[in-house]
Amino acid sequence: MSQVHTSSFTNVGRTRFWQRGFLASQSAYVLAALVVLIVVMSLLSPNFMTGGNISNITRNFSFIAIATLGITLVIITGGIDLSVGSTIALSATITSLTMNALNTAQFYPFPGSALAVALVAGLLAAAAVGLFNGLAIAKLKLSPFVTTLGTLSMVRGLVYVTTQGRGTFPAGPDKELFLAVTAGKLFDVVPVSFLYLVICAAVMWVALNHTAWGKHVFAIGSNENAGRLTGVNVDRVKIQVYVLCSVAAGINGIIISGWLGSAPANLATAYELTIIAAAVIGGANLAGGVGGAAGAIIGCVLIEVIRNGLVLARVDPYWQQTLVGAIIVAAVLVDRLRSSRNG
Amino acid sequence: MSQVHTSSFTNVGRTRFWQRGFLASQSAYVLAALVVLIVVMSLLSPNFMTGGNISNITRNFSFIAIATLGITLVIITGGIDLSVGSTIALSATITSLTMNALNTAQFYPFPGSALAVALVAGLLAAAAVGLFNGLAIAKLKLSPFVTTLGTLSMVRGLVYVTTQGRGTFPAGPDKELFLAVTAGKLFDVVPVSFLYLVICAAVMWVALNHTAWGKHVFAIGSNENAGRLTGVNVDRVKIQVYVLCSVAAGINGIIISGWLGSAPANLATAYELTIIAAAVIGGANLAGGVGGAAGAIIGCVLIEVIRNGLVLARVDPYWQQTLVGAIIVAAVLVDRLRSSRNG
Amino acid sequence: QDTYTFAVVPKAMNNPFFDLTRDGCEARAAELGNVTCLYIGPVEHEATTQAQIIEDLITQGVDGLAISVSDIAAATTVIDRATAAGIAVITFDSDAPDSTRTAYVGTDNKLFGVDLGKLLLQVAPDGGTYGMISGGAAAPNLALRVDGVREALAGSNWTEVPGSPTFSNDDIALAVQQMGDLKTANPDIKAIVPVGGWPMFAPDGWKNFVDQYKADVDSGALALVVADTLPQQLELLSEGYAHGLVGQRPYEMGVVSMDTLLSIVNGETVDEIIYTGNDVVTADNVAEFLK
Amino acid sequence: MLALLELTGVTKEFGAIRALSDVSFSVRPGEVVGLMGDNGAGKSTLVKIISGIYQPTAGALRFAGDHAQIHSPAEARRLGIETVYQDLALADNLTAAENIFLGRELKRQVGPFRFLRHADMQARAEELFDELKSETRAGDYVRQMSGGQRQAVAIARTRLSDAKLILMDEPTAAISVRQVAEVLNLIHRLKDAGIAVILISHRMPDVFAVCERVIVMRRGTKVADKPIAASSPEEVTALITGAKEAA
Amino acid sequence: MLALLELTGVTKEFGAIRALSDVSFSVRPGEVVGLMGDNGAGKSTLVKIISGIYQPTAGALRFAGDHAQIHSPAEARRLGIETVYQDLALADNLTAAENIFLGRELKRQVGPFRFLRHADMQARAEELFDELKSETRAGDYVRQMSGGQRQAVAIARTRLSDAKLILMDEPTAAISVRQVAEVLNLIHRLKDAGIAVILISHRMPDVFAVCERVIVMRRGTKVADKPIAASSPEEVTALITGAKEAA
Ligand SMILES: Nc1ncnc2c1ncn2[C@@H]1O[C@H](COP(=O)(O)OP(=O)(O)OP(=O)(O)O)[C@@H](O)[C@H]1O
Ligand SMILES: Nc1ncnc2c1ncn2[C@@H]1O[C@H](COP(=O)(O)OP(=O)(O)OP(=O)(O)O)[C@@H](O)[C@H]1O
Ligand SMILES: [Mg+2]
Ligand SMILES: [Mg+2]
Repeated sequence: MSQVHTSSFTNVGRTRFWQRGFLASQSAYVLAALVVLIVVMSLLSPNFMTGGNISNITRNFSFIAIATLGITLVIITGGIDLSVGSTIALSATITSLTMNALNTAQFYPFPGSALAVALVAGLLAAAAVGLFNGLAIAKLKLSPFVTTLGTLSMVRGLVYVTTQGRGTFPAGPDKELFLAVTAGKLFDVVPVSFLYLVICAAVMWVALNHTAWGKHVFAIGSNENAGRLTGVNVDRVKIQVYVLCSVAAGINGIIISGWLGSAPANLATAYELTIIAAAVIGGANLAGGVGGAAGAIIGCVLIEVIRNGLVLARVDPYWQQTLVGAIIVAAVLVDRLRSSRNG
Repeated sequence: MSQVHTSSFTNVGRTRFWQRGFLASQSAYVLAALVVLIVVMSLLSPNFMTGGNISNITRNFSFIAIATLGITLVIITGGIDLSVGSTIALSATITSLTMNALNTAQFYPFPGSALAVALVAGLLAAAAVGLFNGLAIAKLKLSPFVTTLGTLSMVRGLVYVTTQGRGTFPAGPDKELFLAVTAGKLFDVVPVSFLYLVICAAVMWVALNHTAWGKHVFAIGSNENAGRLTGVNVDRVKIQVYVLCSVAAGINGIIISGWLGSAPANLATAYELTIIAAAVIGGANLAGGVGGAAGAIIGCVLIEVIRNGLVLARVDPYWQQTLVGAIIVAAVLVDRLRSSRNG
Repeated sequence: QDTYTFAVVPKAMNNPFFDLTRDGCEARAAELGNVTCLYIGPVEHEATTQAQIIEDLITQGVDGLAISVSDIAAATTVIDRATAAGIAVITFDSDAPDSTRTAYVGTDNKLFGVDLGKLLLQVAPDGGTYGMISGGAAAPNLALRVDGVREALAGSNWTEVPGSPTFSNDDIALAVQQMGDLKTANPDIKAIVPVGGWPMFAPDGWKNFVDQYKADVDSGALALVVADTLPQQLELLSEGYAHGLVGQRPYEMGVVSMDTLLSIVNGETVDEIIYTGNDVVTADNVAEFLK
Repeated sequence: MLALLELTGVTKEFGAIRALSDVSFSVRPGEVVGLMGDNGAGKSTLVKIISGIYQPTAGALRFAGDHAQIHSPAEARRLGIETVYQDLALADNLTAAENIFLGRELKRQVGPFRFLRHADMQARAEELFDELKSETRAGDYVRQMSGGQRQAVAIARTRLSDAKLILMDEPTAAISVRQVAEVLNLIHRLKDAGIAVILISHRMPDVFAVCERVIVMRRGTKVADKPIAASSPEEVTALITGAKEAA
Repeated sequence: MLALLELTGVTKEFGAIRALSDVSFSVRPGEVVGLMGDNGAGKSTLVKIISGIYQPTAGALRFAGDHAQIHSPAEARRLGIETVYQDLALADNLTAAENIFLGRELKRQVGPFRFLRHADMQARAEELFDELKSETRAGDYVRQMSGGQRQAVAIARTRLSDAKLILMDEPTAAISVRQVAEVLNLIHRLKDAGIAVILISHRMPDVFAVCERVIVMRRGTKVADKPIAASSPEEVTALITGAKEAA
């Protein structure tokens, strides 16, 4: 895409392969750090590289990875969304409540219908949060941080209100189906949640790199004003991005609650910081204009590998939190390597 | 300070009083919103305007207000500090541990000596966190968000490690003195913590508006590069700002633990978001270059009035969280009024 | 006849455990007629917020307070302020023994831990290695339970694995993940003892975990002894997904708290320590708890 | 001939600053008008009002006979008004080619989806730079470009659509001798194609080389509006500095 | 006379782009040197190396006889090198006066503390703008200033200290006719005061009006370095565009 038209420029050399594209990005360097970490972890604990554990890790990071993809979009536009944790809980709760309500109402025209309605309800609830955020930020020009901090609190409050703080459990005729599509495993190995993640990431990659919309997302993050002046519908793109982010969080909420078989009211409390950390570690820049799907996933894997690895390495639990923090800082430190090499 | 030299400009009118200075700032508009809120709250609950409750409110917002002053400095430079909550816990813990250790060691050369040593130890521990943040951000050029997210986790982990998760409480010969200087009341009315706040705010106001250092803080936030190019020692100012922020959090930690008579290991968990929200509501701009001491305090008062008022009005606790979120968004919405009036 | 407002302050309102206390308190208040039960606390577990809410309640002039103490020293300070203001104060679920509270209503947490340990010995007398899952590292009652389990198992063939207990911070999803982590890190672990019900609050997550080791669980080679007896836990137990539960009686705590506070404001003397007792549930007696 | 753009009594205030007071003028299709004035005279503010960024405090605009108001830059673009902004309005994290095509990317329909034609855009951008004789590489990120290269990108951007009016706010400020000549050439070609141009520049010779008419602003008011032929650089300079009151 | 600034074999690479290759020249005290070249020729890169923003990939600098390297802009300022950057380097949220005095504020000692002398700085800034005949208000925030007003602030900044060398990267790009004359006047005065100036400009007449010597860059290399008297605008243009290889 950024093939340099060198023919006529005597002062332009060839860009070496490591100086461009993915290999020159923060994501690549963090990936390298991740590989090192995995090697260290497997040396520290013989159980790290077992099939069961890899499957656990895969499932665990899929839980937050789709939301991380969504928030990466928001971060690319220079925004932030602190309400993802609450949105995860909301969509899980609404899905579960809808399944219960349909069950009570004996609504079941055909197999899967209750589940379909419930999923739509859960995702619509999540989308509504995104729409609120997007409208407030794009139209009323409120600060994304404060707006989404407000929704963080509002949405969590609503979850408590609707369930009286108790949380809910999915139930009804489609419960087995619900568990299968959320917590099941493909060929008994690959968690389906991982499959969803791969699909979402692929779609996002194409959208960001090969559609006008993607360019607009980057343009807004790098100079919102320039976007506006060149006729980009900045407000619409921003609203879309916040809605997508909330829907992504909603998908994650449904997946988590399917796996848990429960939608506790405090589900995903404080996950927003982890999710944002994953996106930023993966190379998204909070100043806007930089980020990508691959990086988001790498960030999530890194955080989960640290968590899982420390437990497996039987590190004193009091020390774990300290180490997680230290390794997060170390992971972004490798990015300095890149900047100093690529000038 | 920005008196316009109009004499020779035919196209420049007089700036009306509401178009300049404090009255044209977000802080002023949020202050107006606060006044409205106070009126509403006192109508809703007869206990709101009682002396005891006003004293409670004053004390409660002082608990986070000094840290908010500190984080406002960081935000003005365009940075962020997520580790304040953990730092509050750290300084409280270290102070308390030191008092206990001196007590055990029977170190007590003169009255107040144990307290003095303990306070210095607690504040030094906090300053160390700030120094770490500042060095990583200014010298290694790491992202403030990730760095301080890392310290959030590391410092909290250390608090757990040092106390084995149990927390500590201040003890020893100076315990009474400790309680008096942190939780006491001046003339039996004004909480001393409020006095500290007023002093800190006044110093900050002078520093920001009447010293070169303050101008440098603003310059870094509005164009770091310009600061660097004009010979401002950007790195040093940044480090100072992060250290000050951590020390401010440390002071708050000591005050809170004095009032509680305890330093639980989970003290101030998740306070960072409230503190940042207070700063932003009070007019600090996360993009950098804007903010002030008065705004920070107004933001803290607003958040505490909401919390306290809802409890007193006996609003269903499950709705409280929702309302707090909504009011936060509404408070920044009034700022739109300002922008649309002042063009 | 005077009417009274008694506030019940839980550690965290997002914990379903306290919902039962609230239910008990409200039911009892309705029966008594002249008592209002005000259930309010911090949404998340944090000592300062709890103390601030108690201060607000003092300002409001409630007649009695029942507090599940978040941090002993912090609560002691504020409880002393409440009693100084002439308010009747008791603690429930989690105590602050050195404060001026009149009584404690709740579980004997040490004994609760000992019961958990004894139940493990009963379920799997052969011993082996075991791991525990706890909630917040700062919670004193959980620390007592952990001590109780260790005490009951001291001298037996059970040894604790390193890295135990893990702290789930009351995060249900994390607690289930930690079940898996414990088993993966210690493939030959013979028992897991969560000292709170967190992982089982996610019934399918729990089932997912157990299903991976179903044979071991069925044969008793992996013993699962868990704290708390919420309905979904009892279901799981009856379906063979656990070996035993030790339950507290949160509903009772709510009821007894109201009674105790009413007695205090009426000037009667009450016992300082009122244990509400534990329920030990195994496959044998689960049916009677389920109904 | 009917006026393409007509401003009547346009005033713009920013708080106490009256950046424009009561400015009226009109531009015919295919006319090249020079807009001159001291720094802070209000030229850029005028451009921003015409291109829909600011709404005037008072006064009205007519474009192509109707449209009393232009509400947004997107609307201005739709009406056929293209602008080279003084601050260039480039997205630093996109390449030159991506910036040029921002908001009107070339796309290929694949089923229901429309994907970017990267290579075509790249090629077209290179063509445009060649046309301007500019040493700007279409695939470079704008972030790392020199001042003149950035300006070339902003100018190239206006070449994509069939505009009716092109506003150029100091388009030659940062570019080198050779490209200045090309830009002036370009303006001549635009005029021949019937496209009106408003050129803001501090370079007297350039204005006198391509414009038919010159409008001079001073502290927010229009002090002169006359054909180039009837004026002289000296007179314009005097008007700009205020040595001469009006003409 | 000893050279004030001496560059030998300076090369700067950004990844694959070689912005400067093997550039050597020297500047004597009080000399006014014009630096010309096409867009992207490497002029600004050269300025940034002299003012300590970039470190050269290869080559050495000598200033006032010693100092092989200038490590930071602060160091350059200490050595007596002042710069008007092409992108101006202004802090938008400060006023014009505050920007001018940024990094060397006027202070009043009160006990152990030193407080700003707001009024004095304001007054001095107004003086500087008057001197430049610029319509810039010292108390206005830079954020709301016109392009030319911003440039005036950047130029005024260099007037505060006793510099030995002033680098001006297109200082007249955005300012109006009258102030251009003032800036050229200023350069004359600087020269008379023994201060050396490197002037980068795309405006041939300006360079020929004030410079004694002109250096022409083309794609990162120096293609000419000769006294103004021995050259002509036509020759320089040919050198810039590459029509003439070297001189
Ligand atoms: N930080 C950077 N990273 C990569 N390339 C750069 C960077 N800075 C400059 N360049 C490239 O180096 C070359 C020289 O740029 P420079 O800014 O020195 O040009 P210039 O002579 O000042 O041009 P102008 O007259 O347009 O200001 C250009 O091709 C530019 O794209
Ligand atoms: N957003 C704004 N807020 C306040 N004042 C403004 C704003 N924009 C412009 N101004 C003021 O309006 C006046 C006109 O500015 P404008 O940018 O139109 O000048 P200009 O004629 O383009 O000057 P230049 O030749 O320097 O580009 C100036 O005094 C400027 O300070
Ligand atoms: Mg302008
Ligand atoms: Mg340049």
